[in-house]
Amino acid sequence: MSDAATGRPVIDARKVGLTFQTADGPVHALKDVNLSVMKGDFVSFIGPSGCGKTTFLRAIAALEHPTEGDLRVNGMTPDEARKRRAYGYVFQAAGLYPWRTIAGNIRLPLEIMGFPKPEQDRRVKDVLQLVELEGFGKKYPWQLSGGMQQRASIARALAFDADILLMDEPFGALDEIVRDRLNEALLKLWAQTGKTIGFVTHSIPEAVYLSTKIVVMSPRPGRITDVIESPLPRERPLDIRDSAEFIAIAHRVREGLRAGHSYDD
Amino acid sequence: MSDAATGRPVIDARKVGLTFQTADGPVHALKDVNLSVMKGDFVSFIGPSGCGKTTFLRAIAALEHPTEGDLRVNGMTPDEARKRRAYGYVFQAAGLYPWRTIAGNIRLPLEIMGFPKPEQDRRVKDVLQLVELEGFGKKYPWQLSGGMQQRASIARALAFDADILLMDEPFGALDEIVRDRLNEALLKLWAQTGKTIGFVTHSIPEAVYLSTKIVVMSPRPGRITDVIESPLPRERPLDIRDSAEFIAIAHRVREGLRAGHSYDD
Amino acid sequence: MNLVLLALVFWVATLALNIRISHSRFSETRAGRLVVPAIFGLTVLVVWELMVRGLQVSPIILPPPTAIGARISTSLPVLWGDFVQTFVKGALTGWLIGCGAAVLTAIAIDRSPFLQRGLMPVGNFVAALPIVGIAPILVMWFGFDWQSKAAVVVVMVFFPVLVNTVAGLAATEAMQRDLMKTYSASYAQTLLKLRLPAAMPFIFNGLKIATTLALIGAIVAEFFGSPIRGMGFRISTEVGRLGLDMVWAEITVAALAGSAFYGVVALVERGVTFWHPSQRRQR
Amino acid sequence: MRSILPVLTVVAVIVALWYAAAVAMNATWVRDQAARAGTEVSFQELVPRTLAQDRPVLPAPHQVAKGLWDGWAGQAVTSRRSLVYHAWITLSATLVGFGIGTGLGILLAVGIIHNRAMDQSVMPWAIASQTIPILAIAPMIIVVMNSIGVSGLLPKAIISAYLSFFPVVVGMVTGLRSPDRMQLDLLSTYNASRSQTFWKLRLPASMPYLFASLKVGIAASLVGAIVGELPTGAVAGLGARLLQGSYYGQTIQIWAALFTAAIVAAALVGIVGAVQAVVLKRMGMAR
Amino acid sequence: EDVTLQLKWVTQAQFAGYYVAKDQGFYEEEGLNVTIKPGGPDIAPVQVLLGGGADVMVDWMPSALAAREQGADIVNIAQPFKSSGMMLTCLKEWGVASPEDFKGKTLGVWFGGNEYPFLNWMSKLGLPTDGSPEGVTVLKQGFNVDPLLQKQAACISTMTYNEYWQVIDAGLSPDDLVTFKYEDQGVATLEDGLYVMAPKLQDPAFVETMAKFVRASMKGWKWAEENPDEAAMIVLENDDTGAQTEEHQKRMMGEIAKLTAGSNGALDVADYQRTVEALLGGGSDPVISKEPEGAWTHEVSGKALN
Ligand SMILES: Nc1ncnc2c1ncn2[C@@H]1O[C@H](COP(=O)(O)OP(=O)(O)OP(=O)(O)O)[C@@H](O)[C@H]1O
Ligand SMILES: Nc1ncnc2c1ncn2[C@@H]1O[C@H](COP(=O)(O)OP(=O)(O)OP(=O)(O)O)[C@@H](O)[C@H]1O
Ligand SMILES: Cc1ncc(C[n+]2csc(CCO)c2C)c(N)n1
Ligand SMILES: [Mg+2]
Ligand SMILES: [Mg+2]
Repeated sequence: MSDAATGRPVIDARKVGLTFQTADGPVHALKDVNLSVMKGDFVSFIGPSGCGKTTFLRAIAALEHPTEGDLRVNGMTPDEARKRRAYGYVFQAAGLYPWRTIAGNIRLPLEIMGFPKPEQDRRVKDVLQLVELEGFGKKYPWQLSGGMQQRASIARALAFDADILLMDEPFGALDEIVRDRLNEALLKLWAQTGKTIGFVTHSIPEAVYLSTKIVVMSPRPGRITDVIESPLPRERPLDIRDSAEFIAIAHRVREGLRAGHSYDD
Repeated sequence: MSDAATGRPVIDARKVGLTFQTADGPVHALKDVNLSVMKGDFVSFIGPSGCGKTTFLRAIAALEHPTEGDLRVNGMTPDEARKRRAYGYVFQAAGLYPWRTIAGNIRLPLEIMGFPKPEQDRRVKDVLQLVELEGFGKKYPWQLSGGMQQRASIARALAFDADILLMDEPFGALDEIVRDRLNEALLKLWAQTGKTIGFVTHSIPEAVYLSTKIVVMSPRPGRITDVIESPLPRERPLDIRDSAEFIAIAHRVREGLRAGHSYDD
Repeated sequence: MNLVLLALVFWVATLALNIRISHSRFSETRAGRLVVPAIFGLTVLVVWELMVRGLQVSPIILPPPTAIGARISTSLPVLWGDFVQTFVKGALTGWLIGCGAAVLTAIAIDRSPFLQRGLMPVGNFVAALPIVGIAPILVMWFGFDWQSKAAVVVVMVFFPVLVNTVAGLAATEAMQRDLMKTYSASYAQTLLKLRLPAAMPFIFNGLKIATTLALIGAIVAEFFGSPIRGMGFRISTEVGRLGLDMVWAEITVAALAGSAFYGVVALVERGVTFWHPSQRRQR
Repeated sequence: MRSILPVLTVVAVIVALWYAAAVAMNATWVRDQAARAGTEVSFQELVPRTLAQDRPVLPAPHQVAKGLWDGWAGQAVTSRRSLVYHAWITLSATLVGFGIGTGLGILLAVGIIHNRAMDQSVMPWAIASQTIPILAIAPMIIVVMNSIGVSGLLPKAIISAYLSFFPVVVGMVTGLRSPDRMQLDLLSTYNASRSQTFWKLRLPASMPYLFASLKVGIAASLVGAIVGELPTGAVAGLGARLLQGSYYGQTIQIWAALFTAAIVAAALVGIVGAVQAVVLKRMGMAR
Repeated sequence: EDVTLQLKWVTQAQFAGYYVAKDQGFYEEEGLNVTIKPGGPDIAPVQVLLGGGADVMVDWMPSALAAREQGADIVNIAQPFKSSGMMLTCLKEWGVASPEDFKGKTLGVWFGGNEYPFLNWMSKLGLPTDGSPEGVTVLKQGFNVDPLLQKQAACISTMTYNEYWQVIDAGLSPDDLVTFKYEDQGVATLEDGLYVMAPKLQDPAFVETMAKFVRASMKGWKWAEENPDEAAMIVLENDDTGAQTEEHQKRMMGEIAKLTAGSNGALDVADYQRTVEALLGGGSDPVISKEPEGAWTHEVSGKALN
């Protein structure tokens, strides 16, 4: 991953602002957001509910359009990057298509990107295994538990090789054990592929464990209050979470979060 | 809360089993579940994804019907209890009605149960404040962030005085700080009203912090593997989480969870 | 021949113009939304005029728009009288009664599984009776004035609204229904607060289709006996007299009235089902 | 099978009401006749007479049943007096018309949701087209098509298509627009093409709307085919039977043709419903 | 040679002559291959003629003359019907004994070109047709006699050969009814005649064909007058709807024979003048506003009959 430090920024936000017009006045979801993410970075976004994490992720994926400032992805506009199929996106709600089976849902992006049939089957099988859903391929979404649906939607985003993986609270509905396992799996995948990952989470330990960069946000209007570069090595066993360094970073994140909240009151 | 120990069981499950018939064979979601919950108990359910927590909660609320065994609520069938409006239910997904504003969604159960208009307004205002959504009453669900929608759905369940509150991962999409605050608020509400609460969570600390009884489940088929009666006092400051007792219980829960998972493999 | 050529050129030109406009910023404005269909309509009229003149089509087969316009301007009182008779008295009354009855029936059917299994097939059957067959019978039963026209409209609009309402009432999500169950909401409450709102996009589908059917129904019924006013009466008698300009004048009124009717219902729909993805702004 | 009892119950109720109505509505005529002849009729005499008229205001169920039986089974199916023959003529135009109408309707809906120019210019005119009374322009369509040498099935099918395309357009536009934002956004992140979005999201999501529309559309098609038979000289088909029955005041013949039409329509709607059940089941949407 | 004939109404004994001529091979003898297209209430034969869907049509003179004024250049080439079969049939119990009693009553009238003689008659009687108490209320009558039977109207339009018998068939006796024939009221207009597009007559070959057609058709008519029952059966065979009954068609043929009797096919100019006068004097809303010119020709019938 030597290019991580040297490369040009993959995501480059300059004074980005985004305002929603609603019936009872404008909502400032983002304001003055500056951030640059290098290739191979693992960036976590953390912040109180409603502070604009989802909105920022959506803006990166060209699903929302900033009303102010400049946002570039690989030097292009997000829209151009999207056209090059740069993104894998895991939505906050599973959003599986009810008329497709789990396997069918995972196959969807593969069909769209024109993978050959045997390759599709292989990949579906692989990612189902990765998210521990072997044997559920033929079920429909409503026959699965909430956490299983969420895992299916993660599998869907992992099935193809997007350069940039954007994940909006992907592990929110999972128990600690599965979560730990998936955290490890994700780190492994990241190490193997050198993807750039944007990751929203509410779990401070998770953010610290996974990230090279932690972005703390605060609401009304949504801003970045702190960006923490993690000094942890890229190789991270689970028990790194007991190290003093880890605890120090976690503490700093918690303080940042608390500050955002007090501002809120 | 003196009646908590003496009263008859509010929820009484005896050898309850529940099997879903699906196109590719039966799914045993619950098997041989025995549990009795006393009035005023705070019961947490914890277990790997897909182990039947939601299904059990739904069975209690008469949304699913056990295919085996006997399930009683207040000595009645769940259906009868439902007809007496015994339940407040928070679903795993927010499930707000898109044609109603947030305030309108919260008002829904109040309208149905025939609260007078000024009382409705007062309650809507109170619970909006409780879940920290003041000022968002007039917004529509799709204008809110994921966590805000979840809080709105909690507010909806708290707006009326159900004896039994069933909450399916209510705080899953919230950050630590809000989560702590809502945990405290929930405990206070529980202490004041003597409700019986069934609570699904994936967070071991949350389960231990809130509950008088922790039910650990394991999947395929969904069973109860451990029921832990909490020795913690009912009055719980946040820093009780650093006590040795707390850590001991958390450890036992974690072991139970891990066992469920290993069985899974 | 030259006129025909001119017509083709004009057509291509306005087509290009419209595509330009609809891709421009201007089409987002209120005026822009009116201009595009207006240009399209104007194109149809001009091409029609030029073709009729260029190919020397007899006015008894198809009169040019200018002749129709002239006829409209000289016959306003007659057209107004016909409009009141057919649209206001016949179509509107029938539409209200028919749609109301269909929604109520759908609810009744939905309420009782017994009725659903018993009434739905029979209802399908009755509602599938073709108007041209029913109209004479209803004229025989309800007399030749507007009451029989309203009755025909009732029968005609009933089925589309029924089918759509039944589909709509079934269109709630499981979780939405479960929520109502936990409140132990009564049937009426579930209906009022969940199923009807959720059914609205479907119901409005039916109501919109019904607006156009109502007008057709009222007009067609007049072919089978009527007093000596009404749009259908005028059309059928003027066809016999070869007063094709008058026929088209009535058709124009019908089209305007029908589109306005549809527009009003669509506007109400927009207000009622603002929450449905099809009504929220699409990209 | 569970529906047999309810259907029979409903039918029994309707038949009973029908008999009552037949007696009530036909009684005036019997009384008038008696008055003209200067006699009185008792109720016992009245009832059988009201149920056995040649030209009743409302024929009794058994009269219609007999008319249907004669029409369906009493003749060779190729006979001009056979309702099977006429029903087939109408049905063939209906099916062709429904095919054209549905195809056109779906195409228009697809165009409308994909192309702003079409959305803004076609919809108002599609609406206007439906407010034109079909009975008024059906003759013109027939005349025009005749003069370019097209006659027979096609003109009727076109009128039938004219009536059936509209419900399909309206339903499909709503249906194709029904996917919610997240479902669309997902495909957007894949940079799915418009056609992929259409086939993989919009079309499946529109299915409930499509089938509701198809049921309305196929019933409308039948009406269109019947209307189209009137200005072709009413030579054959159920429309011709209806019209001829109407000219000669043969109420029973009208009702028999009407019921045949309704049976055909109900069967067609039923077939669409069956297809719907199968499709939705295969899509995992039938619960 | 191919000839297409557009009828004004559905297949019935009213058009027996043409069906007979086809069935008995009279057309074939003349070397013609004739297609007969039935009409109906939704068909304006003039439109079909103008659209090129037919070479010759059967129409009533009032609507033909009205069409001429609208710019349709059509010409009467033969007139098989001598007398008018139109009448008003009233229920006695409404108290209608003479035209004076119409005042305040509801009368059923056929429109679509058939209303002109009626309007003319009413204006002669000085009765406004606007529904005022001093006048009459006009009901646009549908395709059958229901308004009389359902007592929605005191009188309805009937043809001697068709609707009148339907009233009788419905169970009313002639004693219950009063009839007013247009012939007797002096407002009769010419009914079924043969018309073609005027410009086509410039072509001598077309005139020749039409002459053959008229000759064969008249032969058919005369055969039908002599053999009414057989003629009715021929009509019945040609009815594709299978809706006509033998009894009704035989009776109709009997009545039709009375109307065609006395015509050799050539238009009687006196009858024509009477019709034109009746239509010109149509009251406030005359059917035709000026004396028509060139609305008929003896060229064809003359050729045919010699
Ligand atoms: N479509 C919209 N219209 C109007 N306001 C919106 C819309 N989407 C989001 N918002 C507002 O923008 C703000 C930020 O929302 P966002 O979804 O980005 O929050 P978030 O940080 O993801 O929160 P959470 O952790 O709860 O998911 C919120 O106040 C929300 O109400
Ligand atoms: N409607 C259904 N049809 C078929 N199978 C179902 C249905 N609902 C749930 N299941 C199955 O029952 C099992 C238990 O599901 P349940 O939703 O109760 O899990 P859970 O413990 O709530 O999991 P999670 O933490 O992921 O929400 C799962 O294997 C699921 O696939
Ligand atoms: C619209 C309409 N026009 C005329 C008649 C009456 N009619 C029956 S037979 C016949 C003779 C035609 O040559 C006529 C005029 C009708 N019923 N409906
Ligand atoms: Mg979010
Ligand atoms: Mg669950």
